[in-house]
Amino acid sequence: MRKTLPFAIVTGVGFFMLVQYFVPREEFEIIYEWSLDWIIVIGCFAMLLGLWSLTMASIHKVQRKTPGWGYSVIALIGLIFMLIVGLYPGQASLVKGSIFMLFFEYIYIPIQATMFSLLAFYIASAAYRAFRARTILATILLVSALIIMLRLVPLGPLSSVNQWLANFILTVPNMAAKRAFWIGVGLGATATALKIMLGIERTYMGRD
Amino acid sequence: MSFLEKLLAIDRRIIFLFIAIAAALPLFFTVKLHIEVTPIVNNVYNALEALPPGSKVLLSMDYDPGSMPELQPMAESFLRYCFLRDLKVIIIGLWPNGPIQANIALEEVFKDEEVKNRNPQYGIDYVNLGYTVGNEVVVERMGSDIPATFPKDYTGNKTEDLPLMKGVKNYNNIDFVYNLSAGYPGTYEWVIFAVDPYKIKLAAGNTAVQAPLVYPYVQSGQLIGVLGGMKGGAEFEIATGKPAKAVKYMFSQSVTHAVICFFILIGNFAYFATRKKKGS
Amino acid sequence: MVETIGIWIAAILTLGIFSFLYKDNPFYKFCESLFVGVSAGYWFATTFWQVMMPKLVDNLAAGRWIYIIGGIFGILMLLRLFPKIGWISRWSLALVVGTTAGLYFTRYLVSNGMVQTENTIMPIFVTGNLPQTIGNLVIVVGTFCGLVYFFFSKEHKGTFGGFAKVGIWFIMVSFGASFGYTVMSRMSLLLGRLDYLFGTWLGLIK
Amino acid sequence: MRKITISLLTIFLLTLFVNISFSQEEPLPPSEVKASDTPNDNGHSITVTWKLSPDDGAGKKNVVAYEILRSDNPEGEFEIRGVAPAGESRFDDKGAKEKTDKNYLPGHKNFYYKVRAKADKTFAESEVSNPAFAYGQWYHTGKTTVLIGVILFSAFALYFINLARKGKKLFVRPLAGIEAVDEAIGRATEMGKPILYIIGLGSADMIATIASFTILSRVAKKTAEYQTPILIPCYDSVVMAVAQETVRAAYLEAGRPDSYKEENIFFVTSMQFAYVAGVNGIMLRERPATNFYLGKFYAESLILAETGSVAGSIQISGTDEIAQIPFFIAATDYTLIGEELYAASAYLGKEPVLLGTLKAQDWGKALVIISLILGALAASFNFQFFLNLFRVQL
Repeated sequence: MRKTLPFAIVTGVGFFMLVQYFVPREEFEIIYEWSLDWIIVIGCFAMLLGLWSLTMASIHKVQRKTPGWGYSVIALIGLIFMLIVGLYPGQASLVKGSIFMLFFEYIYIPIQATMFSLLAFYIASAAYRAFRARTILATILLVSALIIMLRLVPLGPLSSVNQWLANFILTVPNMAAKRAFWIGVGLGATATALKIMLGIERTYMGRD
Repeated sequence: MSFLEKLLAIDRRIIFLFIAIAAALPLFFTVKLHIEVTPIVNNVYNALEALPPGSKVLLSMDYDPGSMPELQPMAESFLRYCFLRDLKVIIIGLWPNGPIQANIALEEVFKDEEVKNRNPQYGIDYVNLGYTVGNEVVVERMGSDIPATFPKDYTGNKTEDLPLMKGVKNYNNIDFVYNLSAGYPGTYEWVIFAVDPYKIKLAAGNTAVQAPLVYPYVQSGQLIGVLGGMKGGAEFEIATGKPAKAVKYMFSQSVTHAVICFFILIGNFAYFATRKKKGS
Repeated sequence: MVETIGIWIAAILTLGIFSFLYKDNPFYKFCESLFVGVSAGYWFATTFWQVMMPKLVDNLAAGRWIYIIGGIFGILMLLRLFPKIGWISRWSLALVVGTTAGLYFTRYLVSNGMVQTENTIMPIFVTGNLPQTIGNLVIVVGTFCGLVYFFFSKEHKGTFGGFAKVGIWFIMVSFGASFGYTVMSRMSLLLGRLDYLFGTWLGLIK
Repeated sequence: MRKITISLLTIFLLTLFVNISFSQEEPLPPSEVKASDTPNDNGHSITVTWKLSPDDGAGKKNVVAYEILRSDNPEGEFEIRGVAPAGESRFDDKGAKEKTDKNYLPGHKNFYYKVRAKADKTFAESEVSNPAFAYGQWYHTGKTTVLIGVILFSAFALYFINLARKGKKLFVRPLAGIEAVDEAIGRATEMGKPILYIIGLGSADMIATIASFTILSRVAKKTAEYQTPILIPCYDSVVMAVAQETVRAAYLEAGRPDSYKEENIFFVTSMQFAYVAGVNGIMLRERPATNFYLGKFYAESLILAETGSVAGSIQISGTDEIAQIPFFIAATDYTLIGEELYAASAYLGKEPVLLGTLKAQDWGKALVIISLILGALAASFNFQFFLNLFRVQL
């Protein structure tokens, strides 16, 4: 029960999914749609695990008064408040103008967008540190990135040459490398899927 | 530590400062930047110019607030162009947030004096049919029946009652489709499920990250043209003769790009200079 | 009124996150904790209404009892919280992983393996079009060398190693291009925030 | 009298004129309308084909579209099922499979079709088609190429797994990122600081995530031996559960089940940038000596990696998300590129069966290379037959 059944399930449903790819019949299609929905439902229940973990971790920090425990209180308040205003009014909480959506609009969205925009700074500092012509590979990376970035900088007569080069890089070597990468990933993923279905790859299931 | 060595180990906060200034300062200036309209954007403009006034264009808004800085100026410039040319706009969204973004863009466009004079009317000059679940299936279904796919508009009116939608049954009654896309579902789905089977005329605006992935469809002729990121948006604004947000932002873009390139170059200079010293 | 207060709060939080660029500080920590808590609550409530209700509750209410299977496996998943019977949750895990493994097997093989191969098959000689001929030739050679680079069971030596080396060069060109291309997207995000601060909040720019 | 004659004449002329200007000539109808079951489907679709109206693109050139009509009775009322653009001579009448759906098309029931050639204001209808019913198929003939691929690849894999099990030694080339793992763990131990392991934003069933679990299991075993704490902030609840299982098992295997701390593997939030904010905080406050980023990563990759590099940690990264690899290369010390991430589990485990599939992957690549070369030649000399082998019908 502990060991064999999970692997029997993995192999069973795995092969069913493989076979249904080749069988267009209605019966197969229906079971396929059901399984996808079941997985989504399982994910919904698993949310509770996450919520539990987050709450317990915060409570622990507060109880033990670990450094910065005050911030855990803030996180907890934010969480509980959003759960109340999000669940209690029913589905109406998702309508624009509700307290839930106001919090989303004026707290979540701006912080989210600002976190995202930090990338503008980090991309610059990462470029400065990493783009040094130390090795051939680093030089290639650097030159190709420079050519692409310079297409936005007015270079006078050189601009059209650079434009052409940037376009060439995007449509030719870039395309070739991406294809090789994708084909490799495709084969690697296929192999991993096969290993899972055969029960060879099983670390994700733990061991006892 | 010599100056060069200090330069190599520069505190990244100095770089941050430069980027912040380079991005913010140009926002306060109006500089006429020379922006060349590339053929891939010009194609879009020419195709639009060829439409007679009164043509019906479909605008599919397939993005959310995350891509707003890049795609919102494109939505605005397109809507402005359509209103001034008297093209009738039908707005839909494959992303739940798309129609909301469209409303924000409309609000912005109506502030424009020229547009105000034209006074576009809801239901006659433009409609917003909202969002429908189904991703690429929506694109496919519209091929046979648009009112059935979007039975009600964004505000709950019956689609069939809208004057603009009279006689609009499917893609045969649509003269041009414009798609603003930040990923899935987006341009790819429009090409596969609308251009290939129904031979619609399609142009697209994409985020800079997405754009290179759809360029091949321009070469193959399935796509009229693409606006790639903010630069594509700026080129379109220049082409239509109404420079707006994207053009304004392009100055900041140019300066920040130049700053990054400059830092990379002096970084390399310092690196080689210090290495030479150590070598000798 | 609500909007004005909202914009002020949003602007202050924006500054709080930006302050992290200088260094970690209590203001940032406050924003961070608030963000984590609010986002988790938002995520739970929206998923509950938009996924859990239609996929499970509505289906059951409509008499589609087959959906109870998803519910049962979902509850089994929660047994993890009880160490003694926690192992039962593996059944749910097995269902999830098994289903997707079966799906991915063909999906990756087709869309990554076969479709990409098909797209790369192109005529090397295009009569009367030298740039196209060169372009196609470089794509085919680049893809070939790139694939050689990803060989694991053969030592990268001699001619083979040479191909692999050219392969990684191609890959680096592509990575450099992606990097350079992304800069514009990321700057756009920053400009969006600055526009909010200077325009929407302070009204300094139009 | 004369007046009346003139009036009549005028009226006559007027009617004539009106007739000329308002009646349009009807196009000729399409012919040979045939209906048959749509192949390779679930059994709720019928394909209709016809011969174009002689006025479509030729003749009067006034056909703009075709309307396809259906009825279950050849004499009964027909309803419009769809439209095809002019020039098109085929239409799939796709119905829904659910009885409750408005668009339901029952299988195993006869239907009749008519096709209407539409001009601007008029139309012409074809004869009624033969009866046809829809039924589902047991095999999708368009997917034969895929089936061959699946069989071929599985055969390679099974052959090499078998070979490896028999004890044949298989060579694998070294990967810098993998060799650095031990060193990175060692460094954390020396410094007495924790290790941060980030599985990324993928769900537990994604291939990249599963590859990451396998690597995590080796890393956790080492940290158990060295008694170095390992922190795993998670983005997904299921991933958290699996990570806990994996690490617990690894500690058990290392003979130190008591050192396992479940609270070190915890959930942060399932929203991308909130998760990043949380992890940033952990990096700056716990100061881990080593950061692993292995799995599925999106735009957050660079924020994480840059923050980690400021904190001075050794960083090992790997993902199959091509758009993020450049940032990992720029900001971390070692990067596993795409397929290398999947291969890493085989490297670390050195288990023969895992190495066996690696060999199969290589053979797959060899096959692709051969097809590429043959395909390029075939395309250059226009051998359509060979090119069609790769066409996949979806």
